[in-house]
Amino acid sequence: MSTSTTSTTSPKPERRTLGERWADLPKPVKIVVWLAVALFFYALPLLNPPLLSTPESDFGSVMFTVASYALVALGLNIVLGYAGLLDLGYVGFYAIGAYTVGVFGSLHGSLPFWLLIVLAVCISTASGLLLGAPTLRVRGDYLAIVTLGFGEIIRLVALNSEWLNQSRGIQDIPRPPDITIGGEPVFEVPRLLWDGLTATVDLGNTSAFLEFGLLDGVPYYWLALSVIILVLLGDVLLQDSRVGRAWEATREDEEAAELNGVPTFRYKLLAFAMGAFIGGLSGALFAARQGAINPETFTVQLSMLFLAAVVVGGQGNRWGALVGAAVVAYLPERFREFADFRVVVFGLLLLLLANFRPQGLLPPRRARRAQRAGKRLAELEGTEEGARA
Amino acid sequence: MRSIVKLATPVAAAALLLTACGGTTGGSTEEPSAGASSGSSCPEGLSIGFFGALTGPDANLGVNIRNGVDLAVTQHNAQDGACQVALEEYDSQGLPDQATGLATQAVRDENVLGVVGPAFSGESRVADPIFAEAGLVGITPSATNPSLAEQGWETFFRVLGNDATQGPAAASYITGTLGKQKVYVVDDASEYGKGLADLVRADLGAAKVKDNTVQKGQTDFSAVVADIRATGADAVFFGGYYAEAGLLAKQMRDAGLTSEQVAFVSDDGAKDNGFVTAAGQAAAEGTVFTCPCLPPDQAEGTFVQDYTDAYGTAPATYSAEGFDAANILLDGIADGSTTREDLLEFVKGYDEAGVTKQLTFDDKGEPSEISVWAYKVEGGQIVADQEIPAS
Amino acid sequence: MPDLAKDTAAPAPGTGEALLRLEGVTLRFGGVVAVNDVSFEIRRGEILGLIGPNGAGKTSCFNALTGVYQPTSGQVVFDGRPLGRRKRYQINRLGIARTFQNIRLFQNMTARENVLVGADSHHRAGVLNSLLRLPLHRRETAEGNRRADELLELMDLGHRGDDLARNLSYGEQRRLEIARALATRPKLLCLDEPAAGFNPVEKQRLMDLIRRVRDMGNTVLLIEHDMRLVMGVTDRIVVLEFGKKIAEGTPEQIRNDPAVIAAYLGVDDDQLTDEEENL
Amino acid sequence: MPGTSPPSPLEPNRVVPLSTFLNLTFTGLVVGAIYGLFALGYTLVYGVLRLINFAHSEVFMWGSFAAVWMMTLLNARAGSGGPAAVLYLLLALLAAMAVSGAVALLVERVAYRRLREKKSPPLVALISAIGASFMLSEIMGLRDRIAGWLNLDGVLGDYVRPARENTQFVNPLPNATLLDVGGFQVRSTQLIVLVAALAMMIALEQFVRRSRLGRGVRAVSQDAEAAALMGVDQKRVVQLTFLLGGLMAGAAALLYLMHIGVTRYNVGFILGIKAFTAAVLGGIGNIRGALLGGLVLGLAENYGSQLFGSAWKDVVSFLLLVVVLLFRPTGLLGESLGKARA
Repeated sequence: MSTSTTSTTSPKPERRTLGERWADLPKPVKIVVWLAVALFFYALPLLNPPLLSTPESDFGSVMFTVASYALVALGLNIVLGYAGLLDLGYVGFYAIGAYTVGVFGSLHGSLPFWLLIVLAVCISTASGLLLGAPTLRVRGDYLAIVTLGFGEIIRLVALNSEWLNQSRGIQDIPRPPDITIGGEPVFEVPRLLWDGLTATVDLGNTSAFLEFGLLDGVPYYWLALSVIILVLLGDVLLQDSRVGRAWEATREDEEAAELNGVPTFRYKLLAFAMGAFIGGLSGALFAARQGAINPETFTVQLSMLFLAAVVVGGQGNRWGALVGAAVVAYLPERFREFADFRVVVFGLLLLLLANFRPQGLLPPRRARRAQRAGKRLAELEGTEEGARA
Repeated sequence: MRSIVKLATPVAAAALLLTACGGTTGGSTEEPSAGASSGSSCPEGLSIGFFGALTGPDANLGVNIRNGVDLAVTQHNAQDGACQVALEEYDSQGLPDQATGLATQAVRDENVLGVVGPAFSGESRVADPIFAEAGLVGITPSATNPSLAEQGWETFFRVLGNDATQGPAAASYITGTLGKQKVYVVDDASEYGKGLADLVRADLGAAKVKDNTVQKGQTDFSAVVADIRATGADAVFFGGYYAEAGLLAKQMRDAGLTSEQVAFVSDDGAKDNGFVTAAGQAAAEGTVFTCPCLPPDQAEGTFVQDYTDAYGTAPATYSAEGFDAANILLDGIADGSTTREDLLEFVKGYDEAGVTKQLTFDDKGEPSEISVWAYKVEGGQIVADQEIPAS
Repeated sequence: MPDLAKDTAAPAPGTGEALLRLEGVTLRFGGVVAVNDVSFEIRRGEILGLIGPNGAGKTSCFNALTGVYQPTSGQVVFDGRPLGRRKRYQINRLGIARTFQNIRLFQNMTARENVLVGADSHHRAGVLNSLLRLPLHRRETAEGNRRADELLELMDLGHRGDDLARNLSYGEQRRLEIARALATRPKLLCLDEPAAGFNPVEKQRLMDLIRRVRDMGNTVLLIEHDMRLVMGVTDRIVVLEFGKKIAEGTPEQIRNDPAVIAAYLGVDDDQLTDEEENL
Repeated sequence: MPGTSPPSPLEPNRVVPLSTFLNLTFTGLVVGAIYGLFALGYTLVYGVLRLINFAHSEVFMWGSFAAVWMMTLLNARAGSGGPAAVLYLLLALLAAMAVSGAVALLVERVAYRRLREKKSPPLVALISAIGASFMLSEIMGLRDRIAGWLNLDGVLGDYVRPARENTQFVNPLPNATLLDVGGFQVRSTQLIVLVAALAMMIALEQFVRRSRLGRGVRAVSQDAEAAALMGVDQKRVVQLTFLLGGLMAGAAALLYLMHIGVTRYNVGFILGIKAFTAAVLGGIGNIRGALLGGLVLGLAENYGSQLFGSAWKDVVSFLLLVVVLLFRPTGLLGESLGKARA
């Protein structure tokens, strides 16, 4: 998968941190490690590890939810973390993706699944462009409010228009097609059953590769995880390119970027559209897994959760976004007994993070680099300044 | 190094145990109970589930139902010492997106033989297909959307009349009993409220003067009130829940539309003390609710007293339905239906008197005997008025 | 480096052909006229100084010709084409690059990335090219990196490429801004008080640098307070006062121009002493 | 279908009678005046700090509960009337203003001060305020649990339960019909709400315009640095700004309760967006603009409801917000607390 994730980082003179030691590993080793990590995540819902597993809700289904949040967080991270645009209505794109699949797959059509996905991302991207083209010219904090309004308008339109079936929502949304050989799954993977620290392989309780059934969330999780890996790969490639630099420059100093030849508006619009693309994709997967959607799901509160995922994890850091999504989607499921308090806890988390750690749990590359370089500078300062004077 | 060892231990254990388990392909760990309890046909560890909102904004209804279910389980366990049944709670917060994982969890837990719920129509659409696929019986005490019974889910049952029975009754009550000719129909755009209001609209025919739709959570209804006044309506039917119903009633009365001039009629979703709270006692007075439910004092036995003793409040909306639904499942288990298949068959053939009605189902899972009652607010209390004859 | 300075002490004047022409440019903000009917030209290959007392409209003038402000009336013609209502980045792509009086680097990007952003202005690889690492992307990345290396080297920043801009010293940051501007391959490089806050040694080095940039074929517009620096490095000078042009000519002519002396009388001394003290 | 009024997607075309139009106008103005009063908090804070105080909605919500609790404490009876009723309402007003003011100061202290001192970017402040807003609203929604932990459930039963449901405000003033002309009605409560809201706003405007403290607010909002140089204590000005916004939100909360009758823990969110829309509509940072924006929004909502059906009421106000931000981001009267600069 991510062969080039860190390969572009140039070697540093000092080799103290783990990250730098990692950067110096030979490429094949890195690939092996990455593959192992990916394999672990694919197997996670089947490993069902005691402390991680969710006791009150199906672990595979929860992992799918986590994965769909993670996908959303990656998309919002492009908008918020890279381009610095606060989008409080991101749920709108999620809803558009989900509704596209529902409308053309069940309510007003029966297009094949993969075409639905393509259609969903096309429509949500187009809506991102349509929303962004006029609104990205307004000031940053106004943009937040405009997008908040947009998200609500999408929900209210779904709720109130006859054509979208109003509050009844849409049912019988097509599932992804199975991948089978002669009607049989390619292979089946058993689950582990845990009793304390001993595990048993439960051969009767398997997940089939690849059958998208109602009773097993794991194949959907695999699908979502694969999409995440693809998006991550794209994210890595894009950030280390002209496009990524332009986003970063725009966020740093819009006027200076513009005067150095960066068409900032176009790049902001691009970020917005890419965010909409990924949001729509995630919504489409959500609808396919859920089988039935209704407008209740796509509230502003969900937008705020998405935002919390990115902010908690660390804006501008894709791994941070993933961690944040896991925190936001997984912890409430793991600790369902505290479900009543999750909004309070998120509020507190946002408040504390904004005040004491605005860069999030996993600060972006630039903030870490800044710390490191700052430290080095402090060491060198005496000599260098002395030489200058 | 150490970490590798740690990791290896459980895996090695897994390999050892692999053969032991491999024998029982089919995988179910349903070993006959090793007989801790005295000889009964009921294996140990069985449970029934409750599926609905216990936390979050919609928790109120869910807790009402859960208490009813809980009361049934407690009474069962006290009476039948030999067959103890546990209650598993699946707190969906009323959100369809939470329902998937919870329903899958319920289905995967083989000790769960039947479920009371899901409580709402939205989550039912997500959870019921999963129950149907797994053959797990689900009896809803509160989801009244008629289309739920039309999906071909063999495991779907409900212990209360759907909106299709209530709608015509409400319409005939308004035009017949109340003698109103100009009815203004408002709904709250929810699946329940809109669905019911549409049925009322259809049955009112020419007696309907105008439609309007508000939103859940809306608080200012001045535009609706102005419109009601403009149409000269003599009755308003509101399809939806008590929060908005109460506010609409209050603002109508505040604007000088008295209950003599314009009657206010609403549904079982609004039949809650929360309505009186929202409207205030004066504005609530005289409001009529239709409900496919028997008044509690019509109920057999000591349910109201027992419930009040156990939870410190009188049974509220859908508590009795929850109690009834749970009792159907518990009766089945006590009767020896200790697999999902058996219990499903048992429920299909059930025919006993419950607290709310004679409990028996048609082939779609709808209750066979439904009586719709009208209730009235009198002196700040919701009291039974009369049974609405089937039209 | 000081040696180089002596060689180019008497620079050849511009070739005479105008690269940029201000034609009666007026800038008005509300009731205030910041620039009043100013016309002058910058010739290909020269270093032109734009001077004037504080508030004379230098920076406003500068902003008009880099596209930050639209002139209220009059026009700016660059390379034979009026700037018109072009967007700022389009003006940059026409070939005008600038630095800022108060440094405006992308502080959280490395020095190299700062230069790369400049170099990217002539690149065309978009999302698809970047995602698929198509040949265009690879070619441009290689080209951009080569250019960044050259420019960092030129600005004496070769060893600082991987450091964040915010961690560079003040002088390094000023030089990095010039490198970033040069990376956009400008025909005209506009420097807004590049020597502000420099000590005499650094100023000398800057003068050398400016000459070197010119010798590479660039045209340079320089706004500067420090008379010595301006007199020492420019080929021609335009003097503004109260938004109007009061003089234009070689440093020698300007030095002896009575209007300029009048404008700077009393003011200049203060400024000079101020600056001395600041050092 | 006669084409006298714009076609509506939901309702058959009808001519709206004059009395209905007047009713819509009057009630729209009543709600609009409440929006305007609520919007002052957004406008003042934006004027001084250039930040959107996302937590202002919860300042309002806490004020509304203070008023409800005061009535519970006084054991008021609905419509009892007499001088006691006026006294009760004044006490509720004081309680609402005090609590809202205190919560507003708390928000300033907890969510903003540290960030202001660090000169954090506005997005961080917005996120901080969103966090504070979540907490404030959820604490109210969980007040039964919190009382349970503190073993105060028995004492506070009437105040904390049901925590997530509508809580009723007992209005001791009777509601009389003052005017009834062919179906157009003016009720006493509505008139009181409208007049009181306008009076509060005029009072605030005069305070900011004429008092020394108010001049400080204006000075900071026009040019913070110059004001600091002239010796204006910026920290105190910011506190004063939050306090003033909070007091007005408290007053708005009481008037809202008189008009609507109930509150709940999440009442602030949607109303807050409406009030913010009002502030932007009139020109954020502009006190008169808040009033104008509120009134325009109230009317637009009511007319929109009549035209398209009540279901589209919120869509109308969101669209209005989006359109204003896009085409006239400085609002109807222009921004700035001091003087309108377009």
